[in-house]
Amino acid sequence: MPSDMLRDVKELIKAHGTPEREVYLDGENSGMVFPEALRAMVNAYRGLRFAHPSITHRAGWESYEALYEATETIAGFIGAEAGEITYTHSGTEANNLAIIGAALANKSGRRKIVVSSIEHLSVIFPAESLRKVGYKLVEVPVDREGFVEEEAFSNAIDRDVFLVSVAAVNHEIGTVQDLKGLVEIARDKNPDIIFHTDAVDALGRVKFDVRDLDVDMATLSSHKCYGPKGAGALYIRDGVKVEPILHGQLSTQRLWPGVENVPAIIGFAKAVELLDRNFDAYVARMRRLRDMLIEGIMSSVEHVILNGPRGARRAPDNVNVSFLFCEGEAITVELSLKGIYVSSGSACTSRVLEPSHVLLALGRLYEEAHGSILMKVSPMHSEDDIRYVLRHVPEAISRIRSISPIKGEVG
Amino acid sequence: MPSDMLRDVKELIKAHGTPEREVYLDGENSGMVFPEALRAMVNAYRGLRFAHPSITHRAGWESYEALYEATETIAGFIGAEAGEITYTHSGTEANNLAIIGAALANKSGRRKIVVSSIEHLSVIFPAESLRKVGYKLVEVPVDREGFVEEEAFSNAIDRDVFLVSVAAVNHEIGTVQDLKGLVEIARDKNPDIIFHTDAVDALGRVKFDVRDLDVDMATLSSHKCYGPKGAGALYIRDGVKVEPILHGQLSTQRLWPGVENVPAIIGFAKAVELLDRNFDAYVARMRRLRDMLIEGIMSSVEHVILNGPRGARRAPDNVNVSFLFCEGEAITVELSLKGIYVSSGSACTSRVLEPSHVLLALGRLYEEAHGSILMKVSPMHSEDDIRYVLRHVPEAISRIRSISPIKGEVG
Amino acid sequence: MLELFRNPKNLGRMDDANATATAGSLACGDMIAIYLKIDEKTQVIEKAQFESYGCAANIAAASLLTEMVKGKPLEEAWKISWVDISEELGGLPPIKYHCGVLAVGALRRAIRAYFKNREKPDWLPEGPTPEEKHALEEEKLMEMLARRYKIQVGKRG
Amino acid sequence: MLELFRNPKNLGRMDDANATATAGSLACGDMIAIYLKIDEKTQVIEKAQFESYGCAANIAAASLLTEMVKGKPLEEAWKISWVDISEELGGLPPIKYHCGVLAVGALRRAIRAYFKNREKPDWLPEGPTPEEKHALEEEKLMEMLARRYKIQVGKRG
Ligand SMILES: Cc1ncc(COP(=O)(O)O)c(C=O)c1O
Ligand SMILES: Cc1ncc(COP(=O)(O)O)c(C=O)c1O
Repeated sequence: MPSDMLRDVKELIKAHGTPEREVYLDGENSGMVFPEALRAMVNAYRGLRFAHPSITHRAGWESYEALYEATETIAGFIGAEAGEITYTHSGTEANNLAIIGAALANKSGRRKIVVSSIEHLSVIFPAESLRKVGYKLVEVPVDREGFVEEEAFSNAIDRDVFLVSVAAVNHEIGTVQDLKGLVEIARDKNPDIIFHTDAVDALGRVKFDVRDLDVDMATLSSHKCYGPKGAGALYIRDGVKVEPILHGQLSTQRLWPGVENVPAIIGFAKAVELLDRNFDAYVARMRRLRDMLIEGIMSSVEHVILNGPRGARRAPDNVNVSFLFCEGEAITVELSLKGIYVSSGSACTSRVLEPSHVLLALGRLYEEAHGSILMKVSPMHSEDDIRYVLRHVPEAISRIRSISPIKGEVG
Repeated sequence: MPSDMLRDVKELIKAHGTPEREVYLDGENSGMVFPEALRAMVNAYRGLRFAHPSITHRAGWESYEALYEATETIAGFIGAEAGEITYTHSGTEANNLAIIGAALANKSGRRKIVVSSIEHLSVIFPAESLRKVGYKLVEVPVDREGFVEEEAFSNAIDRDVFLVSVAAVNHEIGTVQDLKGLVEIARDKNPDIIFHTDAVDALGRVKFDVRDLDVDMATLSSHKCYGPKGAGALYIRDGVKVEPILHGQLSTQRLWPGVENVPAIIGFAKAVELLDRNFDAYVARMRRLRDMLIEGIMSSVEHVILNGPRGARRAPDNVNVSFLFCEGEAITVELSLKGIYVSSGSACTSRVLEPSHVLLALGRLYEEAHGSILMKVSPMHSEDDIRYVLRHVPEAISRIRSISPIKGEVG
Repeated sequence: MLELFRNPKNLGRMDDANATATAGSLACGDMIAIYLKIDEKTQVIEKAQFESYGCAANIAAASLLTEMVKGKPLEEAWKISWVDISEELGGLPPIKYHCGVLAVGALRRAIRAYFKNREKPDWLPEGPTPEEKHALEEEKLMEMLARRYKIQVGKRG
Repeated sequence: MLELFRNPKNLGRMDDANATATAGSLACGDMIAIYLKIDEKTQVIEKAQFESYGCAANIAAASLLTEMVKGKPLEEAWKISWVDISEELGGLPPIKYHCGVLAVGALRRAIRAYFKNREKPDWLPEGPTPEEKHALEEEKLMEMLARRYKIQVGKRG
């Protein structure tokens, strides 16, 4: 963190002022928390259930009990056994454990890893890091809606493949992959593969059952399904070999050292419990808000492209649109002035303004990728929120367009 | 987690019953949280300061501001710059990053790592893991109070040493190492070394200033200094080279991928702020409670040994005593029945009942190590708490002794 | 289990025991002493008592085992396995299995000790059973560790 | 900065400009167009305007730069560096440096364009300055990425 930024950010915030209303739609970058899940975490702290769950005193036992029940809830939601869940502190960590940990345990001579070209960077980067120890990484292309090209996928699976990783739901464009079909293709061509899926954006959005899908590993993240931060999880099917990638004192689990963050896990389980209990209602609500948002934008602003599929093949919370002739980050700031918090596929967070690899992989033009805006609705949003957003989007876009040297002659 | 344990733990808790009073002294395994720190974390969630701190909207900027201010607080407390702090989710992770990350960046031909024999396992195990890539690990012995043997230490430092790691304060027996002296010895014999210190148990207990001590890296952990779980930190002196050990999407920091757990870090900083503001008062209070506890036990129970040093050379919160002819874990259960939560150096958490490597390194006999009980007082404890504990310890010990086949003829 | 820890049955040394053995050791951090009073004619266990230097599960296991063998012929007592103990205790967690194993190991050693100068029955196996082996292994492991740490087990100063 | 983003000065195309240039490109995700009206006799910048396809910092930087050069002789305008822009904006974060660099790059290209068919003054360096180089590099980098992703920049359908 460069030390002169604080003052600037303070000025930014001051100049920004407090908007009349706030609608947080940046669930992609950091998830909102169900109030019940937050309360569950706080109560865990107050009730000594932060204690080390493998220590022999009442507080430890209660912590163990709470951890175990939380694990049953989480495991149950994805059709797994409690013993098949390993906790990390984030989805990023769980993806690293899945990929690097499986490679560390890989005694076979097979050295090929197959992923889709639109995986999260916490899948792609660990897989790339294995190149220097002799692994080969194959990125299978996707079609214009983000679905894995089945033929290319099938061709990529040969006898040398050790691990396959394809996300159940894409984090940026909401593509609901035909995971079951891909698993079948893969196992058909090579029964020895380990199939990992990043299910971070699937949880609570689509039915997700590890037995039904026949996957070997699945990554979950608390804050992406309305639990508190500080908990990720990796489902590892009983019998699949994974080695730890960090080292230290063990508590109840072998694969991630240190004391479990029991309060965060309790909050995670509370979120999962709510998602489980209200699954159909939440999905219906999100889908309604999603479609309201997509249709409202498409009908009130010109030159807009929807990124990703429509209908049931799209995650119910995902809205991703490209505003042509606009740069995305400018839009995020413009909307922020109205209290609408969204993110852009071209967020200026890297030195080079490389646009989202996901959108490029779809075959989007650069200017389409740069003008993309990602919004995620949640069960906590209301129709009033969406109406507020729709009231402000057209004028925001037209202002940004008025500044641009590109006025539609390109397009 | 074996799936038949939940029922047993439930029965344990039921059979245990609710004690009339609860005194939590197991700060070693999991720390109590200042109510203010918990509140700060909760307020962060409520105020959208869980947002991704490098995203361009008001919520992101406020999150950045809060993160930055928290970092200044934490860095300031240890005499570092904000830019020198990297967050992980635990002290275990920070120790792994320090040791493995430095080794990944090590372009020198030097391949020796020197640690004390009483380091935390999250230092020793990562260092051991480097053996398979050609590193040599030297464990320097300590004296009977846990102080590093200076001559052996000096002899261990030669031109081949790359990294040295000695904790500022030992987690089990509270030894306050003469760190400054050790750093001088090490730099004297080899100016190129990187000196890492695990400061997890030093924070808030002793004055700790990275510039004054002249260390290159220092590990911190939120829950060990009364902040919430979910935040660890590594101070890395500007210029010291460390490579990331996990891979994924970066936010504000280069060395640990994923979104920072900003709410937990805000809670961490609140705890540090309280420790900073009330340093002398807290230390005096803890020392008073510690000595009350030690003296009370030594004067009311026979055949007790204090593990670790006394007075100012011992951390103000640490009480570690061995009850001869008693097995430690049985004591923890016996005390738990009275609502007193402590831990034992011989916790039955591994398949083999290997007693604490720290106590064995002191030259303690097995039966002394097995009967050891570790208690940590905190600024949140009162004299009444200690009196309650002292009222119950003698009868607990005499009951455990009455069960034992060893009645004092050994000893 | 906690109930047996809190109010153990058959606790304490027995002066008129005619078979005694220990398993585990101080070094292990777990040690169980078993005392039996066996009817010379019927070879039925009349009284069984124990002492334990060990965790709560250890104490409970020993207490339970002594309760189970009371009134049993030696042959039947011999057949009790650590799984029986574990089940009676309501399922020991895996890390506590060795407590049941140790208790059974001590019992079998006591039975063997009883037959040391007596005629051995058919049902008594020649070689050590798994439980006896385990007790031995645990004792040895600790000796090994002791050597590694250059630590003496036993009398101080 | 946010104020300049919200209410940018000197925004828009200029019909009577006698020097125009752009830096960056659509592909970069950042593009600045600079329009100058230069007094032919005094070589003083009479009017300066801009358009921007870029983030908020980009817009603010271009707005500020056009404000700074108004009324300045070309020689002085040439000397403005991205550091000056950054300081005026209250310190750009490092990831935003390129916005200042791009704005200055566009300005210098416009000044060069002005002298294309005119006599070059002494103060105008032969080779490209760091800012001009940077603008070029960024454009090239994106071309490279475009090739990697086999993507065409430009007209659709
Ligand atoms: C698909 C996917 N995988 C992994 C992650 C990383 O999860 P976390 O933020 O918990 O590290 C994310 C987070 O955005 C994600 O969307
Ligand atoms: C000295 C020391 N180092 C490291 C750790 C690990 O810290 P954490 O529990 O945050 O992983 C501990 C925790 O007990 C400790 O006492």
